[in-house]
Amino acid sequence: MTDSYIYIIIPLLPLAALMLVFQVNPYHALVIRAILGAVAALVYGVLGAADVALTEALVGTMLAITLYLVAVRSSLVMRLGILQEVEAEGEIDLEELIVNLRKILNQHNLRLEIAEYPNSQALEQALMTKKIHATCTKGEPERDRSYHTAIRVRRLFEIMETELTSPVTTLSYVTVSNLEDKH
Amino acid sequence: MDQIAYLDIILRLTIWFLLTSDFSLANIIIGVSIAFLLPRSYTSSGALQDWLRVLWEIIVAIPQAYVEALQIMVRPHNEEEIVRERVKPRRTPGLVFLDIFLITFTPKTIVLKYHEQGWYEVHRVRRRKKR
Amino acid sequence: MIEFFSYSCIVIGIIFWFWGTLPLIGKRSVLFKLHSLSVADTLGSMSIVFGLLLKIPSEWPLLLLAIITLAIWNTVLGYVLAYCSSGGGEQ
Amino acid sequence: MNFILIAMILALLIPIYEAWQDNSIWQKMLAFASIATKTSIMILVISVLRDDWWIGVVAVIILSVGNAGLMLLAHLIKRFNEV
Repeated sequence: MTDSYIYIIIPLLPLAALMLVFQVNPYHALVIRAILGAVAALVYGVLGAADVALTEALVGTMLAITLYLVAVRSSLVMRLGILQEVEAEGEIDLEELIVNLRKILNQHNLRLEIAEYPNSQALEQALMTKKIHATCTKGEPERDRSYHTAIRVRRLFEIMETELTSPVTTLSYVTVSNLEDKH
Repeated sequence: MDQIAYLDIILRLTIWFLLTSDFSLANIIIGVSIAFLLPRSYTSSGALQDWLRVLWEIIVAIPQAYVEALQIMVRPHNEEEIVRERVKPRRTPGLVFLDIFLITFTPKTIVLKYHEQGWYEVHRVRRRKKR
Repeated sequence: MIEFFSYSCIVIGIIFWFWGTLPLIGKRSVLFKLHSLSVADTLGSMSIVFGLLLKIPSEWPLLLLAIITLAIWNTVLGYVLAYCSSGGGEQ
Repeated sequence: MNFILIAMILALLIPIYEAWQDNSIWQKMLAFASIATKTSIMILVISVLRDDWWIGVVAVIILSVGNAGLMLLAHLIKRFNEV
């Protein structure tokens, strides 16, 4: 068991692990995780643990990656609620706002999902029961900005406050009490 | 139909015996029963001659692939292009798969997409034209 | 004699590996890299396994299965990668 | 034979470096495809060196499973990029 190549193969495992830890983009990190699984299977195989290597290959590079991918995909999302009538009017302002939001969210590896609601009560209800993260409604006519965006997630609000420069909308942060959260 | 089913079962038995390399009676019984129990697809299959010809082409493709690899290595092919090729008529899905396999197996060409209307989109590398 | 053949097969395979893997670092398109990878990973690995087969014939069933697996899966993988990377847009 | 293995490890380092430095997800997938094949071939070579049948069986299974997982991953990434 004192073959010299073992000493070269084993450092590959911490090397791949470090690459994984310093990866920022979650999707890229997933691919690196798969690489880590392949390298780990190699190390286990070299050390003579055939069963562990097989398990690592099956679970580490196939099952875990697929599950992680679905989880990352469905959790890194911002759900924005709008009213159906606003959507139906198809205003340029709103489209521009959504394009802006998409761009900012993409930089943070998030997606934007639009949810439509029939009236403003349903929209408010959805925000309060945490079905959506933010609402976008028509603002009051006396203000010069035509839309109002309310966000209930602190971190999202901070990001938008610093990066969203669209003149179309005003921003506000709403606190949602946990009492109405019926899980 | 029947002959293709035989080929299918023979393929499964071959993989089983190569994997276990054990010719005891128990192992043979297990292998045969697994080969019959695994689900089979009942889609239409092409004529036996077509299959045999494709199998022969696969055997020929291996040395051809090495020759092409050497050609790419000796003289660099830097030009890329996408061409379309016509699928031969009366191909069943299995035969289309084998055709794609053959084209992709050789290093110079890769099938990008298979159109239902009977076209392959083939990506290939070639040498720069002398002008 | 057979010893010499097996070693030359393995060395050819390793040369293929290096030749096909080095273009990965450059800035070519995904499809071009896929061509050189098919040289390295399919043909090079097949050559290495064939060299091993000549060297130690007692494990022939396993090595033969490895060659078949390598040929089929790597080729299909090349097709799938080419299809996915060209169809899905390259964000 | 040790020399051959060390050359293989050097060849394995190239796609690892590529996966680390390139920012496109498809280039990373290519690097992963290369690493998956190379590691399983290395396991196979080691099993032949040590004359260990079971490690060889595992290497062949890893060879096919790793590629299958890769295809699944490629399809999922493509699907997710589209929407």
